[in-house]
Amino acid sequence: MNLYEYLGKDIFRKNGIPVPDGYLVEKKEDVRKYEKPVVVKSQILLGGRGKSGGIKFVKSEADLKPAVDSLLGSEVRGLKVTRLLVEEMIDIRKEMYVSFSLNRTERKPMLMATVEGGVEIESLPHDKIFLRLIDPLMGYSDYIAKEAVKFMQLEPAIAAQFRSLLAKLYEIFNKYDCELVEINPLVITGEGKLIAADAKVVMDSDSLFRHREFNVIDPEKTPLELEANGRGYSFVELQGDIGVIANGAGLTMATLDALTLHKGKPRNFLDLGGTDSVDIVIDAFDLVLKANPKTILVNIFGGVTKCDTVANGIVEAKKKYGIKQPIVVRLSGIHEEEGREILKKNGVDAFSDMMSAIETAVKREGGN
Amino acid sequence: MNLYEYLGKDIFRKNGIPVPDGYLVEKKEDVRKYEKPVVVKSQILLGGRGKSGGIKFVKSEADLKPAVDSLLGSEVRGLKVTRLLVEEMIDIRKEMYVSFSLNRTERKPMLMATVEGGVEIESLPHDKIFLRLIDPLMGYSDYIAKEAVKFMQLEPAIAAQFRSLLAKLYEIFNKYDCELVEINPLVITGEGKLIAADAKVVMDSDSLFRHREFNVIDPEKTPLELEANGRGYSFVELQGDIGVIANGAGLTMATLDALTLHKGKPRNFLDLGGTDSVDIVIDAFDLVLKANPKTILVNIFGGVTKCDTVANGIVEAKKKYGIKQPIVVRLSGIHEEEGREILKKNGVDAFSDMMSAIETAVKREGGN
Amino acid sequence: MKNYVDENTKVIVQGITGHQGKFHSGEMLKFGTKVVAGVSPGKSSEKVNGVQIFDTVADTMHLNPTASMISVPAPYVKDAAFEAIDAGIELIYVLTEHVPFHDTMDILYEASRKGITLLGPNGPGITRPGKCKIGIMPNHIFKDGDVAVASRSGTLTYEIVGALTKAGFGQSTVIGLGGDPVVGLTFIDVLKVFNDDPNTRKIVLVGEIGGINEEMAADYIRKNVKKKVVAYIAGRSAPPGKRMGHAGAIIEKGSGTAESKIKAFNAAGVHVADFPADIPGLLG
Amino acid sequence: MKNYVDENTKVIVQGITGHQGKFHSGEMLKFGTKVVAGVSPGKSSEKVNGVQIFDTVADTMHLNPTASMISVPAPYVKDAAFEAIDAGIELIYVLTEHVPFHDTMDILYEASRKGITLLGPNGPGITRPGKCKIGIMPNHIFKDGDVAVASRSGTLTYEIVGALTKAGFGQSTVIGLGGDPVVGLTFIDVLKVFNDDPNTRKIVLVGEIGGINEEMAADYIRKNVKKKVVAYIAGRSAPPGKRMGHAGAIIEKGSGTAESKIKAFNAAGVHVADFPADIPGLLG
Repeated sequence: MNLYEYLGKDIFRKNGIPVPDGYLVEKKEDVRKYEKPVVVKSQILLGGRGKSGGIKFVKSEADLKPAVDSLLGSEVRGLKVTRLLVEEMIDIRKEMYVSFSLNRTERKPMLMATVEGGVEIESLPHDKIFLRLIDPLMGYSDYIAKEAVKFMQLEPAIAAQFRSLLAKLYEIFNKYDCELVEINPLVITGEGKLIAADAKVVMDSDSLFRHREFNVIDPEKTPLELEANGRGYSFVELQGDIGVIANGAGLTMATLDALTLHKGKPRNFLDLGGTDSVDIVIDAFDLVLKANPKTILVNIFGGVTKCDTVANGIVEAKKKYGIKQPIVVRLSGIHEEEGREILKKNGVDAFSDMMSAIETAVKREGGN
Repeated sequence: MNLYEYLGKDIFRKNGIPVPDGYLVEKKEDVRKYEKPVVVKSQILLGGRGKSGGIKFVKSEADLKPAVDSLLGSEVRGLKVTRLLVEEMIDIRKEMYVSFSLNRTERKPMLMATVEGGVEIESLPHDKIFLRLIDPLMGYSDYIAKEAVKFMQLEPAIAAQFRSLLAKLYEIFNKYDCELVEINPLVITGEGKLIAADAKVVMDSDSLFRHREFNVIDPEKTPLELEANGRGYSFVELQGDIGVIANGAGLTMATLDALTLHKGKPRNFLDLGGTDSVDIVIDAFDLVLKANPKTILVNIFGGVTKCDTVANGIVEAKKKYGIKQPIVVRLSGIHEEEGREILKKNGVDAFSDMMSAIETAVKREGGN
Repeated sequence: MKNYVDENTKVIVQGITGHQGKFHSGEMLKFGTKVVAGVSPGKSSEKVNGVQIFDTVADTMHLNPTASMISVPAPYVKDAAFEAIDAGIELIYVLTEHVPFHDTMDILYEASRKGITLLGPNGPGITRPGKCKIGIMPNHIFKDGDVAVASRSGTLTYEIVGALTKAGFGQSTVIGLGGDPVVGLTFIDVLKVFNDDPNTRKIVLVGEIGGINEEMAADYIRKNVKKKVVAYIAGRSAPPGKRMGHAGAIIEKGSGTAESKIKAFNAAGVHVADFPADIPGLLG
Repeated sequence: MKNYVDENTKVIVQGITGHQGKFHSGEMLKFGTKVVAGVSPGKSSEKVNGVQIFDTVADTMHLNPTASMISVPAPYVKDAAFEAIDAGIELIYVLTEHVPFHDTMDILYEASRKGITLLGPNGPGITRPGKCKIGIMPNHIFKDGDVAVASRSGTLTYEIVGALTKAGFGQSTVIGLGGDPVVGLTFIDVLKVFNDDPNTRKIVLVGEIGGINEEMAADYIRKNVKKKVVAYIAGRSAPPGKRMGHAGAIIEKGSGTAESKIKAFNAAGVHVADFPADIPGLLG
């Protein structure tokens, strides 16, 4: 779960990492008196805000309100801007980069740091980046920062601040169950102070039970995705016409893949999960119907989720929502015969093999 | 470093362990209005306060001030009472015991818990005590509390509180660098709440650099010991007549032991430490002289600390303080000849073997 | 390397009184697994499916269990796993989904420090037809044979195992690694076991988008594996930046794509099936 | 068990530019110890006693050091030790006094997890006459021979070694365990080494009040050690509850007394000297 810059900076501030003075603007009245040059930054979760006009530099009182007016409510990179961060302008001598992230391959936290900040870290040559895996049992310790300082050839006064900052950043990485904490750029000011000019904090959404204060809406999701997640479904919106209901993340992905390889266009990813309940099936139809697919494909390999349960759910959903779209069903595994029998009685044909269902769904993608 | 009960309870309160409501009284005016029955507890660092009259139970407004007056400034178990803790009286249904401590033999933290609280843990039979070593790498986890709960046969409502308390107590043990955190008694109140009726927190004094807020006077030391420690010496006051200056903890102990085996009575333990400085020797004499010994024994095995340096220190101290007491010196090791030569010139004889010095010091214990 | 379980494996179930624990311990017993005890604090006078419940893992150790299935809510998984590690259980399988990956890292490194195997979290477990099943795979899909299957998903595995069985390919071992970004076993770990296993002649790997586990496996196969390997990768059609059901199934910054994995497998001489149903054909 | 150091041991000094680091690295060189590098961040262009300084331990690894002497202020010891552990140094000796014992526990368990030996903190180090000295023991007191000495103190050890040398008893190994409540090596650890060492014929243990390390050593000697063992215990006259200079030298709640230790040694057939000077006589 990606946090907005202003939330990330709140965490930094609370944990002793220096950030510029600033405040949040959610409506025009939130704007405070102009006292010194500020930067007005759209709070969206895509990079490249600056290039897309999402950041404005304000150097006089007269420019502040217009800057806020023009950004608040505007669209930047396709996202509506509902929050602005107004921050003191900092005197930038140098931009650096630092982050802790999960290295999935090594299954360890990883430190990355470089004196070449302000650009995408991926765009830099590897030998410019100090890259260090952290032994999760030993944890982070200052000697690692000393190695980084040496690699980056930081002058002593900066090195001291950098070492202190790194320790705090690692603490945040663990304390807030982060996948990533990134400061880019990490600025050396004209007076030689280190300050986090940006803050990217990505928390593990599975950890929210112990971070209730961050139980906020994930801003990267569509409203329908959020609704589905709220009801307990893994759900992703796509751009096609075929609504998909399947059980298990892998099988659901495989269903989308097979549709796509057959030139079909799935409308969504919906995983029923490993439960066996008629209501869950009905509820899944409700969600998929909200996405207005032209046809619906149900692909079930029965195990914990039994085929007859799914069949009953389909029949009831059909009645409840008066579904007009074609429903293509594949039932295999536990109680598949019973399930197909139930569907047959209610005028729905069910396949037992996945490929036939896929091919049929693609044929009927237009809804006929 | 043993903390007063009220400081221990401050730590408990800050870290979520329930303690009775209470306040500190250092002078009579600190006493607050009587609202409900209270206990007035002398803040001294020896056990058995209750039996020695250091704790008073106050059940009416009229009794509060007299209780405070009688305790404040009194002596309990030989210690002057300068602080009182006034606490709400709690309704005790049951007294239990719990602690985390360093197990020196296993070099691991150890949990001890028993439903038989309110008495010295050492007085209980072993099979009444739940005793569990904690793997320092894995740390403490709730399953250990579950094992304790089962051993102690706690009812579910108490068990839940106990598990939560144990996690916090272990956190305190580590966060405050403790040798011991002990709650005795841990009370189950009439309403079924767990509450820490006492708090014993012993911190590692070597950790004070990261606990500056606790950089308080160690109340178990004599004023002279505190002064000596403040000047950087390991110093312990004893009851005899022979002032001792030696180098190294082990050699100093061995010196005291040898004196004692020869029926001599040492006045103090003073370890010069591993430095080589005339001033440190002079300063050591200053401290020893403050203890008014009848004779002074200096026992040096020269290594880092060189014998001629010590000799020069002795000569200068003698002049500076006009020392009248006999000084018996043993110099061995680096520069021992030079050292003895310096002393000889200044009218002090020095031995090269320890036993002769010990025997001579005992002979001259009376100061003649 | 020794296989993780066999007919002598003795299993305890931590959280046996929960819905999943109750159902799947019963299914495991039906499969023939030696489920020797359940753990559920405060319920030690009860039985589930005829299996005695104990308050703590320590209390079950007189029964010499060698594996534990952990099926407790995500916030309690770390404690349960630490309890099993501390007690000396050799294989810890975590069924639970949504375990914070920081907790999984803690479990993984504590376990590996003591030579303990972690399977999962968020996977269907391990099945060896005719020998032992730990986890939630449906009993009826298996057939004893010489194909080993390792997979990052659950239902898709059943789909593929079902297709194998239907086509006459029995299985030596079927193992689900789990769908989280951090899990206990990697494809390389299990490839080592499959490679050494005399009962395994052919191998099926079922990967998905996210991470570079498959790429590393491909490299390992190229260098070390002589047995026939066939693969399937789920998530070819997944859009970048979206988690496809599994926490670990996400394409991030262009890394973890199906294309990359398929390319790596092809370079290692591993045929990658377009559809799950194609796998038996590729094996044959 | 192998002895901890020998003529091939290559030593780095962490904190070599400090007062102690500078002086004792010089003394170690005079003794013949292979001091191959110093570590002191930001001073990598300098030399101390002809020894090149590096910024980090990692930077010294091309010199294949096998031991590190750590002489940095107490608050930085844990970091320095972790750096050495992470780099793969085999023996870590901490000279520093006043290290919080929670830090020492962290160091000890990280080290032992990786098979690394921790010596100290707060001890004088290890000396093998004619082979290697790491630490702060005075060079001139030693003589090569067959008596091994292990001690919890510093100067008292020199006193005893001096007496041994004077009486004609040379030493095979002299090791100071350290005066803290938690240290890396116990008497039992070093007894195992002394017992297996063909160069050691007799053993001297110098204990002190506090803990039950000596009692456990006595038990171990009774069961396993055939070589002659003589002991001395400092602190017979110490009052309870007072720390006698060493953080670990304290009688607590009646435990850790000299009486108890002497009794245990006597029961194991170990003669305990009343005075340090008596030790050579008891050995003879």
